[in-house]
Amino acid sequence: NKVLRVALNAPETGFDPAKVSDLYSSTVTENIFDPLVTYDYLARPAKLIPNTVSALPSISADGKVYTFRLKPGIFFAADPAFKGKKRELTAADYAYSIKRHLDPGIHSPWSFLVDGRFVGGNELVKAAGKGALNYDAPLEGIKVLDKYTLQLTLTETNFNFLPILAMPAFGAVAREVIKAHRDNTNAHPVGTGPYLLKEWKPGSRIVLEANPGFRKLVFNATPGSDPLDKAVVQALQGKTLPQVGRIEISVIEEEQPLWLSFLNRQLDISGIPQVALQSALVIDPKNPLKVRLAESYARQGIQLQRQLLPEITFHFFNMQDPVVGGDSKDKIALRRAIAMSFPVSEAIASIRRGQAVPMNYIVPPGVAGHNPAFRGAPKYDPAAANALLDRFGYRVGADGYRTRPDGKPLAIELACGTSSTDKQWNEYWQKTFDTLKIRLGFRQGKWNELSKANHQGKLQMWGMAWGADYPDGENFMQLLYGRNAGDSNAADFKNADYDRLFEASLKLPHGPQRNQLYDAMNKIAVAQQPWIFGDIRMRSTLAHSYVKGLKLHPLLNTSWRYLDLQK
Amino acid sequence: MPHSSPPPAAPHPHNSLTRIGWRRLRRDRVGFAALCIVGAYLLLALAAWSGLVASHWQDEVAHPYAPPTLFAGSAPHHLELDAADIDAADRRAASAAAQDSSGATGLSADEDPLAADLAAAEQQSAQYRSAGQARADSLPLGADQRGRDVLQKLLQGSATSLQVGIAGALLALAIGTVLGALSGYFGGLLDDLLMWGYSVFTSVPDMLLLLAFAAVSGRGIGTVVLVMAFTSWTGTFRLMRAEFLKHKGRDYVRAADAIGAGHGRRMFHHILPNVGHLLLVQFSMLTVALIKYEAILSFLGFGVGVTQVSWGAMLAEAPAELLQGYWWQMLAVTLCMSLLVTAFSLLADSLRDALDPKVK
Amino acid sequence: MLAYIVRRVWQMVPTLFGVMLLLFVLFNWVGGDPSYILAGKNLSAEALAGIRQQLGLDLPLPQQFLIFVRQVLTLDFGTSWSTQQPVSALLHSRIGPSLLLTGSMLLLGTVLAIAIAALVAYRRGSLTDRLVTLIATCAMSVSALVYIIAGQYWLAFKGGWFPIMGWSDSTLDNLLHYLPLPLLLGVIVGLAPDIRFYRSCFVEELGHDYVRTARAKGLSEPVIMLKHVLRNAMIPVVTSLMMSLPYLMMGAMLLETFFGIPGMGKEVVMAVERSDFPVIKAITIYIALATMLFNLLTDIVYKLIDPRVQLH
Amino acid sequence: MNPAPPLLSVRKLRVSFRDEHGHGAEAVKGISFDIPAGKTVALVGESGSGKSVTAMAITRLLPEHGCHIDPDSEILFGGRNLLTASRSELRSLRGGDIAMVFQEPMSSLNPVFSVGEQIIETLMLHTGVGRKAAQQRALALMQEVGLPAPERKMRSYPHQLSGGQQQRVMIAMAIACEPKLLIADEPTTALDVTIQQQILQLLASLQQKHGMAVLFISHDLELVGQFADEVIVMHHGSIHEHAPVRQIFEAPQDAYTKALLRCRPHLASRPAKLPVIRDFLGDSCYFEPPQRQRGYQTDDRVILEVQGLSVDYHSRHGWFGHHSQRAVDGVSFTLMRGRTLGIVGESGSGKSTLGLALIRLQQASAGRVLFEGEDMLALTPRQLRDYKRRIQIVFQNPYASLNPRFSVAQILTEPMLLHGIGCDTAERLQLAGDWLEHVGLPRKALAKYPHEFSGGQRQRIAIARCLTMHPEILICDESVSALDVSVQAQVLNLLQALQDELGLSYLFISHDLAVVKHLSDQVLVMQQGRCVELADADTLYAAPQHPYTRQLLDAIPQGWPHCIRPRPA
Ligand SMILES: Nc1ncnc2c1ncn2[C@@H]1O[C@H](COP(=O)(O)OP(=O)(O)OP(=O)(O)O)[C@@H](O)[C@H]1O
Ligand SMILES: Nc1ncnc2c1ncn2[C@@H]1O[C@H](COP(=O)(O)OP(=O)(O)OP(=O)(O)O)[C@@H](O)[C@H]1O
Ligand SMILES: [Mg+2]
Ligand SMILES: [Mg+2]
Repeated sequence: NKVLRVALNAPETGFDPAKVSDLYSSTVTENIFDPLVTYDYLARPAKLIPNTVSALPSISADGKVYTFRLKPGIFFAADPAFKGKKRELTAADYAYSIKRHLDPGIHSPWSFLVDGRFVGGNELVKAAGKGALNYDAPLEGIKVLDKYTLQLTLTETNFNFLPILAMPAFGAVAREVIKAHRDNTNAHPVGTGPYLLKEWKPGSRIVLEANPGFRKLVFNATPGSDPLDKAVVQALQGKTLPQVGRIEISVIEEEQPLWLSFLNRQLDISGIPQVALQSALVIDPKNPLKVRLAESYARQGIQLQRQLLPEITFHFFNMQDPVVGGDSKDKIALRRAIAMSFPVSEAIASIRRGQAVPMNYIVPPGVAGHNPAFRGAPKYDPAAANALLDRFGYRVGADGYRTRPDGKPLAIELACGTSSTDKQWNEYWQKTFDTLKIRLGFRQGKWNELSKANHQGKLQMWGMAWGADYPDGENFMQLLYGRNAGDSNAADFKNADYDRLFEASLKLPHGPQRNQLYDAMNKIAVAQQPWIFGDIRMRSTLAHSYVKGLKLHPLLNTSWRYLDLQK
Repeated sequence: MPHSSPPPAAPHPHNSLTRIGWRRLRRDRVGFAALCIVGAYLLLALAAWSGLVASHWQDEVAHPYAPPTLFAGSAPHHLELDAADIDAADRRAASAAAQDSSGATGLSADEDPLAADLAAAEQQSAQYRSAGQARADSLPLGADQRGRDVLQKLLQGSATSLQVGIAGALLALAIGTVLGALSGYFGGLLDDLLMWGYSVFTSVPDMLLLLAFAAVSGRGIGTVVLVMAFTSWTGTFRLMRAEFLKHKGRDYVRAADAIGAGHGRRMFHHILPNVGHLLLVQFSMLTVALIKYEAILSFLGFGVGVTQVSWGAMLAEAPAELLQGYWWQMLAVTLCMSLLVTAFSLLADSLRDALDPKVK
Repeated sequence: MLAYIVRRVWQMVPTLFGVMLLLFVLFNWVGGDPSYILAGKNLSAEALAGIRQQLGLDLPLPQQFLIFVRQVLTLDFGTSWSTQQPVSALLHSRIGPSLLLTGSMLLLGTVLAIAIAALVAYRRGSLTDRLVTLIATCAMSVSALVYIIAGQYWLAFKGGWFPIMGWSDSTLDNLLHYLPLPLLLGVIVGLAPDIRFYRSCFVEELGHDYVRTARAKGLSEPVIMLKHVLRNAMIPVVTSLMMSLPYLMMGAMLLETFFGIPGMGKEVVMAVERSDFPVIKAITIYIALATMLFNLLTDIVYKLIDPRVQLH
Repeated sequence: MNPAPPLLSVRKLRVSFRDEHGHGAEAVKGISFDIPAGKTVALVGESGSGKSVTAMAITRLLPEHGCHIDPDSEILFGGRNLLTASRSELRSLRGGDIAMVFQEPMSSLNPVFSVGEQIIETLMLHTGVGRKAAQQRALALMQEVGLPAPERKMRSYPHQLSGGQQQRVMIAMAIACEPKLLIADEPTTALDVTIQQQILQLLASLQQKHGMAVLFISHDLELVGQFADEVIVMHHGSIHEHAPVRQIFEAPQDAYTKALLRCRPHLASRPAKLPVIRDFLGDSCYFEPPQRQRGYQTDDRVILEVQGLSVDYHSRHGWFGHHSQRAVDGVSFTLMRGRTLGIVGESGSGKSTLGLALIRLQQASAGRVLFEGEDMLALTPRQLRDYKRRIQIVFQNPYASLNPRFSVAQILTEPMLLHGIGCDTAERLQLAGDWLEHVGLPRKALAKYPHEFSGGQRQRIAIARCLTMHPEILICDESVSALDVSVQAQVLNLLQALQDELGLSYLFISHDLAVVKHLSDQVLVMQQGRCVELADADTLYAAPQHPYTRQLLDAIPQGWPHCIRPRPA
């Protein structure tokens, strides 16, 4: 029996797909539950393929009706709730699983992806009030045509609907199981996926075992030109998946034990912690992203794989704030001056060790809609920034700090976390504001506290990261959409032009036409400067030589089911 | 009344324990050396605090992680990138992309509301430009991640840490001693009440208390001192309570009662010197613990801010540095702290001996 | 004695009440709003309100407090807000490793500290004494973090004498395999201050005349130190020992995170981080109970150690 | 003479203590003497003359800090030099071959072990018997030294015993292993005369049985006369005279010895002022002062009236056991202003307890204590404060009652400070120095700490402390028991002078019946917590009514030549 040992960097919370939203939990649920569609392991850019359906759904001409045909003969893993019987996966299970995200009694963190999306959904939710959803009431938008056929009807065309359904959150659960473990669904994930949960010690250890009843799945792919693909195919071709019988996942939050455990072969796959980057990688100063594995590791046959994360980091201004917010030129100048003085490149060099690129466009590389040529970040030029502030009447007072144009003192508060990395960033922020001669205060707090304060409009500046839920620009562009103010639009940015463009973009599929709209929106964001663009990180993953079949995927969290160990 | 005899030739000095203690301390070579070291630290801290030395600790005077001069050869030399490398790579990527792209490449001047002002600002920016100064390749004690001088940080940090450690320890000790004395000495209802407070206080997780203190008094060094004092008085309290419980029944305390000494006098004049040795040890240990505790507070975000530096904050950087082989900052802090702590503890021991009449 | 114990046990009620009140006030004031975590990326007002309702956070505060009281009375704290696992099961699985680690640390540390302290106190002023005190103070001044990092790197990784981290289900395996290194490091970290403290207590007692009597009886020095002097010096020793007992439950947070030991220390930090009030409540109440119990025990032990101590 | 080498010989023993400035002060100045096996050698001399230091030097128990034994000194025990013996050698000798009774038993017992345990420990260590047997033996020993209810006392802790009982525990511990040499430092100061005699008998029988030699340190010349074979007289750290007991008492050679013998208070006479050594030294010739008349007079004013005072001790045994003992049982008496009430009685009869209860350091369970008509027991702590200065007690264990971290100067000036006596520190220091001199201590003692004094010196410091406050009533609990006759006389004269001048009243607790007779107007005899007889001193001594009183008076040591054991001619 092959045992794969991996680690999570932070504690998970549970395994009910309708209840968890953190990356670490999803990593596990992805291997237990089967969504209707999934991604091809090897294809880049990521390509959707059928998972429990026999083919990709047929979509009506207006793009609103999706019809899925399930493969028969897929069974749930055994559970006492099934009373010893084999339980087959049916269309009703998917209907139930999707409806759970609508259920106001469950508070699914993903409800924003389905709210108002299905015909009749809103009414059903309203009828439930604050109680539980009536799952048995007929719903036009989510219809079970027969045992194996599911029909989803959308209120509006949506080009991202299939990628959403590929998320682990939309894997199928069995209603009996949920009912049987009503109080503790997080600990009893029962799905049709390749693995089942064997053991769970919250926050410390998770053990998965291959699902013995998993449908027969044989790896079959034709490799492209990529040598990596070839290696994967060579290792896996014709083998039944999964090959690894047991996966032991430990939660290791500290970098040192994680790294040493990997080097000591107590872990089979691991990322490279910040602190080990320089010793593990040989970085080319001409092109910091061009790296190779350090000689000593390469000699051991350790494999290195890299991937730019579909993620952006940025700092936003509270656009409703009387000091930093607002559309007037002096306010824009203030924001611009700060943006011009923040040494992103220096921070990348020092904190990220060069393993990131400056962010220049709201949509990151690897996500549909990205424009690699666009330079959205202003040139780093603190001297000019100072002169700019002078021009707009932010005069340096007797105490050496600038005042507002109306003579009132100028002080800006930056919200931040409390980790040591936060501290490193803060040092750059302090430097930024020092060169601008603006008083800076830090408001440190736990994430949820800051989030709440921001919700109440009490923050002035804060940094955030946003990772792709699905590989489409819309997922990012909506971050500045006026209607999302106070929700995902943390900056409370309200710009009529932007909103108009965004709404127009929704009606378009990915393509040059939409890209033009995105460019225009990016220009607005750059001109108005609600954000200061941060960086986009590069992830490096290492695996020992005996791990076969590994290829990082931009959207799948894990490749465990495709791995083979040849010790 | 007996008639007093004529006054003796030389009046006897009033030999209080403090005076004798001081005399003995001066005689004890180890103790006196320790005292000098502690004194030197205090002076340095004072100098750093008033800006006489190390006021420019925040300047980036060397390359990131520049090694100590003596070990320049043997230090690990990792490639340290700088902003120019990143910029160059970024420019290269952009120009490559612009060639085969139809999309926009950025904000043009007419789209930018600030374009005119920016252009003008660029003209006027000369006064703000400063020539980048050359960065050193090595420093006496090396440099940190941002190229700041570890020596300067160390000096500046000693001011903060001493202030935090000593003030915090004194405050904690004062609270713990007074409450513990009251509790142990009087017993009864007062004891019950104080024990109640103690139990309540110790049961609530420190993290919550920290958050609460931070919420009340904001963040900063004052808060750090308060937080540390208010979370670490409990040990002293418990200890003093036990000692007072033990001593209050002793004959010498009863004798003090008999001569009419009030409760306060019995507690603080009679019993306290007899349990003072514990306080001394407690003080030296608490100071050390608080200096170290400050590191954890820094770590949790309650410590000193980025405009200040402390030994704790420097130590908090150690884990990341050590794994990369940059040992100098940690070693410098540890040595510096060890010296102080050792001197401090030896001083406490010597003081303890000096104040014990049974030892000569 | 019995009456005293009964009275003290009764006093636990107001203490517990105080703990609850303080905790409740603190949490509601600075504990953070869990709904912002549970809502994930969906921060719409309705979603937040719904979660708050589900957690009972929308109830009036007095009513929330009453629920808390009921939970304490039944010692059933419901389920964790972040993982929805029953709190009791969570703590149950955490307490074992914590006790194993900190318990053995305390035991070993105390025995060693007392032995060494007795030795140096007896040899007071000698080279051994100076040396041990010096080493202890130097050792004391090094941060625990450094010990752990260096220990893990050199002893486990480079030396290969210990596993780098991990924990198993079998106690024996833990004891033989996973425990030694964290235990060693924990003891080293805690030893130095203890030695200094105990030494001071011993030295103080050595000045008393009864030591002379014991010598006159012909007792050997170790017996004098460990029987006569120790018992007299025991009050501060027991105090500092008993004080650390309730924290046994808390465990050693750093050691746990670095060595992957699923103990309570990690749990507390995680709970505060996630604003997981039920878990915080449970841990606090258990610690409060332990604190009070050990307070009582300490006072009784005082009496047992020193017959002159009067309990009232 | 005896050709066999002596059991112990001390040669040129010099001991010095370093003071604050590192100067040595010699406490023992090169003394030499022998102790033959089976013999009793008595060490007498002035308080502070170095007796205890000599005793402790023999067992090498002097404090390690600040104490220096001259390297030329030799202490040979059975041929071995103890001063150069290794630790383990010493250890095997101590307790087994050489046993010691310390001068201040109250401080010398380990407070946290039951006394039984402490005796058993010695037994098990040196005789190798099992615990059971040791227990039996300990019980027997406690019985032999006259402890009442030994089973219960075995389980008691030192602080639960009276001073005399603690002393007997010390003795039991010392003789437990039948040592070859017993060093007894003032072993009977806290014992009433009947017990005193019993203990001496016991020691004598041990000497006979095992040939035990005894170094008997005492200031009680009568006892020495009864018990010793040879006597060494020490003064200022050197030996003034060393001779067989007969010669000392019948033909003393040394002037100091002669003077010392003449200072003895006599039961028969009561001079207005007791003679002190100085009276006999030098050329001045001593004239017997007139006799003093004692007894309450009809015109005396009552200052303290005690009515039916009872005190109970509660002690717990185990978890639930409870034991209470009535230590003082319905005692009533009156004390007149300017008069002295002597309290004598069995050791453990509740005398100290009575004293403590009077000033409310011990809770009384019944009775009234009227101080000028005001019931002291009913006062609130605040009201009591005004009375505190006026009634003072000298504790039986002076050492424990002195704060170890206070210098004598602090100890003496503190009460003055508290009660506003003297206007500034300098004056208070001056007064303190005066008081020290009055009790026969040098002024430079002000700078020292309690542990640097001999037993008798500490007693005097404790007395001086009380006197600084000018109390109206002074309770003296065995306050002169550790003083040699001359110093004792000096202190008694001082007390008398104060009484005559300022009308002080004394409650004088003592076992020394001669001293009590000398000082008291009335005498109260206590037994088992009860007052068995209360009468004017002269009446009581002349015609004791109660059988216990008679027994006491009969047991008064008669001194030379009334021997306690058959003496070889
Ligand atoms: N630890 C000490 N440090 C300094 N001086 C001391 C110490 N112990 C005793 N002395 C001094 O040594 C001298 C002799 O003391 P010692 O105890 O032998 O007297 P003693 O003859 O036993 O008197 P007493 O009859 O009063 O007990 C005294 O003057 C005393 O002050
Ligand atoms: N703290 C205590 N707890 C219990 N019993 C005690 C305590 N103190 C004294 N006793 C007992 O009370 C009785 C009287 O003791 P007290 O000390 O008053 O005797 P005393 O007359 O002063 O004897 P001595 O002449 O031996 O000093 C003794 O039997 C003693 O054992
Ligand atoms: Mg003596
Ligand atoms: Mg007595």
